[in-house]
Amino acid sequence: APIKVAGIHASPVENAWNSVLHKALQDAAAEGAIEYVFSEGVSGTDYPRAMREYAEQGVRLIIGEAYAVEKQARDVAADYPETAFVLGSSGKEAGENFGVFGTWNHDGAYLAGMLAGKMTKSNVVGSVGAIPIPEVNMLINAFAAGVKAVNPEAKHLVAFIGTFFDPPKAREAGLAQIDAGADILFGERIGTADAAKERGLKSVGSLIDYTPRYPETVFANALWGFRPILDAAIADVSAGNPVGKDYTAFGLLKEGGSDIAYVKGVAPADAEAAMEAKRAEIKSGAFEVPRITDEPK
Amino acid sequence: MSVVFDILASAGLWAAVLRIATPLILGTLGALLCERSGVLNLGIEGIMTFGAMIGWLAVYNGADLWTGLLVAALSGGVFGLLHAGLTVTLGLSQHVSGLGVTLFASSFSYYVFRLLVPVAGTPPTIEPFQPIDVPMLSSLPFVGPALFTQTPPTYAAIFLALALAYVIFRTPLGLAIRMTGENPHAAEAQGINPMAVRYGAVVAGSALMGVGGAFLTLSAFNSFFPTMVQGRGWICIALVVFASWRPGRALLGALLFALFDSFQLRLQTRLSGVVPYQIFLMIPYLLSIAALALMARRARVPQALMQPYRRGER
Amino acid sequence: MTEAVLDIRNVSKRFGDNLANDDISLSLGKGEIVALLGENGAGKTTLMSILFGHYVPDTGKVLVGGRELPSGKPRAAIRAGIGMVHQHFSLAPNLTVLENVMAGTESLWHLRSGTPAARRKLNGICQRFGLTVEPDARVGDLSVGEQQRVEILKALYNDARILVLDEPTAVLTNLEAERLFATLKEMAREGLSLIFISHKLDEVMAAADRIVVLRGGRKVAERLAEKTNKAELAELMVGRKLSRPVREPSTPGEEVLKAAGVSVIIDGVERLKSVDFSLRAGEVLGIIGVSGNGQTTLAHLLSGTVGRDRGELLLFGQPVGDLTVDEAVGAGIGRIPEDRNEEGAIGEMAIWENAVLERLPRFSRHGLVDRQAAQAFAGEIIDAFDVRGGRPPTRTRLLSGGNMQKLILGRNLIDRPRILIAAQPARGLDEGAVVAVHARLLEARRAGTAVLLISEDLEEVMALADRIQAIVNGRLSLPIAAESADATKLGLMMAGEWNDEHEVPHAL
Amino acid sequence: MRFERREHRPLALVIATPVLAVLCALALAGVLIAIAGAPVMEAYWRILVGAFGSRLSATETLTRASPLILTGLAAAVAFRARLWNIGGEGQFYLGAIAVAAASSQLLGGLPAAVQIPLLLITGAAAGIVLLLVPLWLRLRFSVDEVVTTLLLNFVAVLFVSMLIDSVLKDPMGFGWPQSQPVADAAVLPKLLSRSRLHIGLIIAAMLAVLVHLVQSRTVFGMQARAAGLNPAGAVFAGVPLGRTLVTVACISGGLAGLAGALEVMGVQGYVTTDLSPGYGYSGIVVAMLANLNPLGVVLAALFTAVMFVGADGMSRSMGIPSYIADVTVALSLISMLTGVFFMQYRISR
Ligand SMILES: Nc1ncnc2c1ncn2[C@@H]1O[C@H](COP(=O)(O)OP(=O)(O)OP(=O)(O)O)[C@@H](O)[C@H]1O
Ligand SMILES: Nc1ncnc2c1ncn2[C@@H]1O[C@H](COP(=O)(O)OP(=O)(O)OP(=O)(O)O)[C@@H](O)[C@H]1O
Ligand SMILES: [Mg+2]
Ligand SMILES: [Mg+2]
Repeated sequence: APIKVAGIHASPVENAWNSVLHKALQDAAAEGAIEYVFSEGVSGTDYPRAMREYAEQGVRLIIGEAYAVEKQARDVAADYPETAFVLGSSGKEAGENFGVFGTWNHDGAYLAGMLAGKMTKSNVVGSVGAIPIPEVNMLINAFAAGVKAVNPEAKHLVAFIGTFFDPPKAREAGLAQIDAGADILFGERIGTADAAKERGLKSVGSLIDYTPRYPETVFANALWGFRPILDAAIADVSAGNPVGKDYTAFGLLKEGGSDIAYVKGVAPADAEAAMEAKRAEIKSGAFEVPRITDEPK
Repeated sequence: MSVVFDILASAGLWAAVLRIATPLILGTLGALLCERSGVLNLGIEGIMTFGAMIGWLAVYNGADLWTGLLVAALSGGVFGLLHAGLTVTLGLSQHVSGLGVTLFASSFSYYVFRLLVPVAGTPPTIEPFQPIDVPMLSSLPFVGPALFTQTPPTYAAIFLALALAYVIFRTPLGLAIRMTGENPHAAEAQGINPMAVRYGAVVAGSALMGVGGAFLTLSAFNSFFPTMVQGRGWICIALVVFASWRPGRALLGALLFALFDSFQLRLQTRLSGVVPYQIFLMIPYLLSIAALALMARRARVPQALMQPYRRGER
Repeated sequence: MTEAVLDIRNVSKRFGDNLANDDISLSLGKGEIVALLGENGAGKTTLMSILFGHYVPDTGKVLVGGRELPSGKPRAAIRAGIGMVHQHFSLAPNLTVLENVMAGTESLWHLRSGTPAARRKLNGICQRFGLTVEPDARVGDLSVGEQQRVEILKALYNDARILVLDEPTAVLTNLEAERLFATLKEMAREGLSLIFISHKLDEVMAAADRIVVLRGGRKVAERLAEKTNKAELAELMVGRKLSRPVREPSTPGEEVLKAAGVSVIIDGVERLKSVDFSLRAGEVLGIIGVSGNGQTTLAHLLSGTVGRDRGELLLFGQPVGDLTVDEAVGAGIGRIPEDRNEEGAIGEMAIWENAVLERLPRFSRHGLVDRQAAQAFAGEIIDAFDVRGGRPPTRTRLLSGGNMQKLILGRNLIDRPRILIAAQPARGLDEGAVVAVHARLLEARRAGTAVLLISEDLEEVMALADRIQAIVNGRLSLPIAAESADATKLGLMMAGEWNDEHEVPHAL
Repeated sequence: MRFERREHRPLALVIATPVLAVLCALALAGVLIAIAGAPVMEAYWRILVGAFGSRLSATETLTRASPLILTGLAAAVAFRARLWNIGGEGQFYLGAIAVAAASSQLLGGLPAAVQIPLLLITGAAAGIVLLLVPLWLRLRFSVDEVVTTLLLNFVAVLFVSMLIDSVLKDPMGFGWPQSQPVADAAVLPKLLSRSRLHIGLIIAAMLAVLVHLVQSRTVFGMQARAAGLNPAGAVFAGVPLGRTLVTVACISGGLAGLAGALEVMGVQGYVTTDLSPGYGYSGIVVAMLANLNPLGVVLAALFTAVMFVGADGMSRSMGIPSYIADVTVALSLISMLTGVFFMQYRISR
């Protein structure tokens, strides 16, 4: 029988990050690999209860995010050793049944930066993020590094909107950067691409593929895939292996977790070629994109 | 200093001010109308959320954009009716009822959205309002791009502010509303039905709030996200006070707040991390409190605000 | 009687168990002035509220000019030419006079207020009836008398042909009241018909053509003014013979309270200007004056709720600093505030709570309220002072004005205070209640209490006070003996005409 | 139609009203559940199970009720004196951040027996300070406090957000904006192991009784009520208005601050900006449901917690959108408020 998996989402599942998890889980369920139930918009206060409730219902694997409740989440896991927890976390795994994963799609961001660096005419690019937390910082820094790698002269602007959910505000932040000269925007937040679209400029998406949503605008995306992490976790649970480990690596480009998705022919051919070369290097392990979690300036 | 001047001198800033201000103008006018009749409507945050959801949903299901706004207005009116029923007919405590309406309207809109819109990644989009260039004016240097390249609801919001100012201060209806907010007993003695006036004002005000919310999904953005109203409703409550219950000043207040916000976004881009962004976000609240402290002595607060009116009770 | 412009037919109205109006019929002729008389709670306001459409009658109807008025619609009443000046003003203080007058007079759906035309019309009415007010003044800035005028203007502006005034003089000074009645008579000559409610028999006798008396919700009598007298009316109102008690001669005791050169400044305005008086045990000192001249401040000063800025206050011969309420009550000062609903009692609290609130130190131990003792105290007051309509746990709001006043008197007098500050103790009360209050004050005087009576009512002061001082614009006149006072002299004093020549310089 | 105040409330009515109100709310919620395609009767059963059906759900319900009791008391105390404190949310957060700051920066070394009481006082004090500002504005400039307390909520949360993003940021928090945790000695003892239920519940319940006694038995309680009902009358009766309101504000702000402190010390361990799912605002509704009666607040808080935790659990076991929990709570609050109204008033013609 498929194992029962619960997703607990602190945000509504529209949120790009959660939607990646949600989609992977839905797909897995559709394939019959798992049985999937979920809760969304679960506040920090309620999160541990949701974990406990699912655990008591006999759910075998709980997928979610520990960011706001790192300590309590580990307490819950200790109380329910029969249940496997694999949660997004910036921290470490704990015990046999508490595994973690990070969101490392910076490889794709770096590669997209390499395209953007060659495409910018104003020599200014911009990034719009939610709040300066490590994983957001890492992503934006990687994008900036990709830009600088091919175009050391380029200027990189950063803005944080102070919240995870305010697409209209992300759009305003994007417009502000365009007004400040940026002609390519990296949108860590949804809404950024709308600014680029409005001004007929190009934009880069993050986590999911935004190109279908903004066909003329988003030419590249730093994709993050959750499926490899999920599959690894499911495999461990089915095999009765402990899940108390760090699953982050499964999300790396090298492991097929993340990647760049881009529209061919938008960037100059030589830029695409250089980027593809770098991509191969990352895959082979010859190159590692720097992971800088300091707040980008 | 020159950075500040640079930013202020860019037309883009002023265009952003108008865009950011639009939902605030609409929400503030709505809250102001309610309060002028003596009813505090803390349901605004929830009503804006529902307006954003339902307006978008209507357009997503094939209605045109203006119909979307209309649907949002109607839904706002329905919640206004609920609030009026609780506060005007029953005379329940207005802030408690308002908080109840906010809790209900927002959670209800998420629930409805989740049932009706299957999620797959980011929510689906609609084709939102497009900016229109006002003929002639939009080609003026600086002023043109700054002020005359907005979407229609923005022009409508500004017009509504002026229209509401006119209605409140220049028409018999406005006088009836003001008198009901000052002293419903006096209004009744003049043959005005204070209950009806309050119902009307709360329903109409809430309709404006609904439209303010819908602006977010039909013009500022093109899909609905739960929690996307992000406290804009509360800002409106502050702005009403800041505006000392005058529509013209509400317009100015909303523009001023939007100026802070768009300035902040631009300043960050230039000098990131110099001032914590929270400071900028606090400013409108602190300014409103300061304005209250300065004005309260010349109290022009509607005197019957938050006082239930029951016929035949004194 | 000329043709009836108004016919109230068999109106009844019940509130809960209380039959407020019981089958009342009343008609009003063109140009006639009818006075409606009755005790507190007799149903006068209720009847007028039905006439004006605030209330829907249970049975009965109202006809104006022969046509039946739809019930419960103030708008219809206004249209039919009825204007009402309410017992409690209904004005919006933050709006201007013109706005208050205009509101509701135009169709709400007109796209523009006809302000210039309204201003012309209002000015015309002002001139015609000699009621001057500034149309653009904010109503909250006007004096009580001016606000009263605005109320009347509102009715006239609506082309009222029938004007109802509910206790219009309750808040007016004698002078203002006289002016008002002159205006009303002028209006009647112009063809307006008027109904006014009053507790003041003098006014009723002077102004009305016809007098209708209500008692317990029923119409008990109807008299032509020239065919009745005050004594008969008083008896009709309460259902038994009544006469106001009068002070008997006595010799005052030692001086218990003395003020020398006391000034009080509130919000930058000097409300009391160097006032002097002396109060002795067993006497009533009357302070008479037109309201707004500092009475309230004087009462507050002696009640311990405002401090003074200059001057000396001697209590039982000892100088006192800023008197607090606790000190005042502790020292045996009884206090009757001028507004019983605003200050005298807290309507939503129980009778027992109102009985002890100002003397909590006595009814508490270690910060805990001694409920038993407090309830017993309230019970004593209720019995001794004949407070009707409630027991100690009853909410005070349910008491009528007269009974509430008895409660306030009772809590102050039951312990035989040495000093009693009584501000407007009988204001707004019906004749029966007035008699009861006056009797209590005289009883206290007999028992040796020094009473400071602050009042606007000449008759009251002349009946009760041993000596009288007038207060005008914050200054106190020298006292005159009651024996040498008459209405003319007091009237002059209240207008500020007194002789300061032999004023002794302050000894202190 | 008009409403007439009931002077007497028959017992049957007092019992029937809340029952009817709950039924009404459940009926409405049932419609929404049915629309989601779930069997309604089973959903009702699941709400019960979710709220009381297991050790976990019962303890969770009580855990959620604890802060609601305190914020409810905070509102009830203030409203009774007609001090419209809508700022419970901000006071909650300030109490929380004060405790986190004090324990992590200053008092962390102290033994639990000393540290915990000190921290509780600190949390209360922070709440008090935040409420004294609008009170001062009211007493000094006659600024209406409804709006100022409401606005200060947002200022307080932003202030907390700023602190946990800078000086109080937890270096071990992996860069996430969260405060440094309270010291181990500051963690409140649990009432039951393997649960989140901590002694905060006992503290809250005891405070409810205490507040009840203060309000009904003491001179201060009577004066505070007088001040609320009729300030001019209270002044005339010798009630020191300013002092009374300041005391009321101290109790009210203190209770809300304490709620935040207990939540940090008993449940979360550190402060984030989503520490409170609107406890300050729910407290206002709880207080109104209880008709401002402190003992009623305990019941109303339990009721609110039962509805939320029950409906939340139901959504998970029935697989319907979890937003149904908030919808159910909102519906029951509105219908309960209406019910309480009809307990106090009757309809007459
Ligand atoms: N709104 C009301 N609800 C319930 N009872 C009322 C109401 N208004 C008046 N009453 C009752 O009707 C009776 C008549 O009240 P009304 O106000 O008409 O008296 P009144 O003659 O005007 O007295 P006063 O001289 O004191 O103004 C009162 O005794 C009271 O019990
Ligand atoms: N809204 C009401 N509901 C119930 N009873 C009322 C109401 N209004 C008035 N009453 C009752 O009507 C009676 C008379 O009240 P009223 O206020 O008219 O007294 P009053 O002597 O006129 O007072 P005042 O001297 O202040 O005018 C009292 O018994 C009072 O409790
Ligand atoms: Mg009356
Ligand atoms: Mg009266």
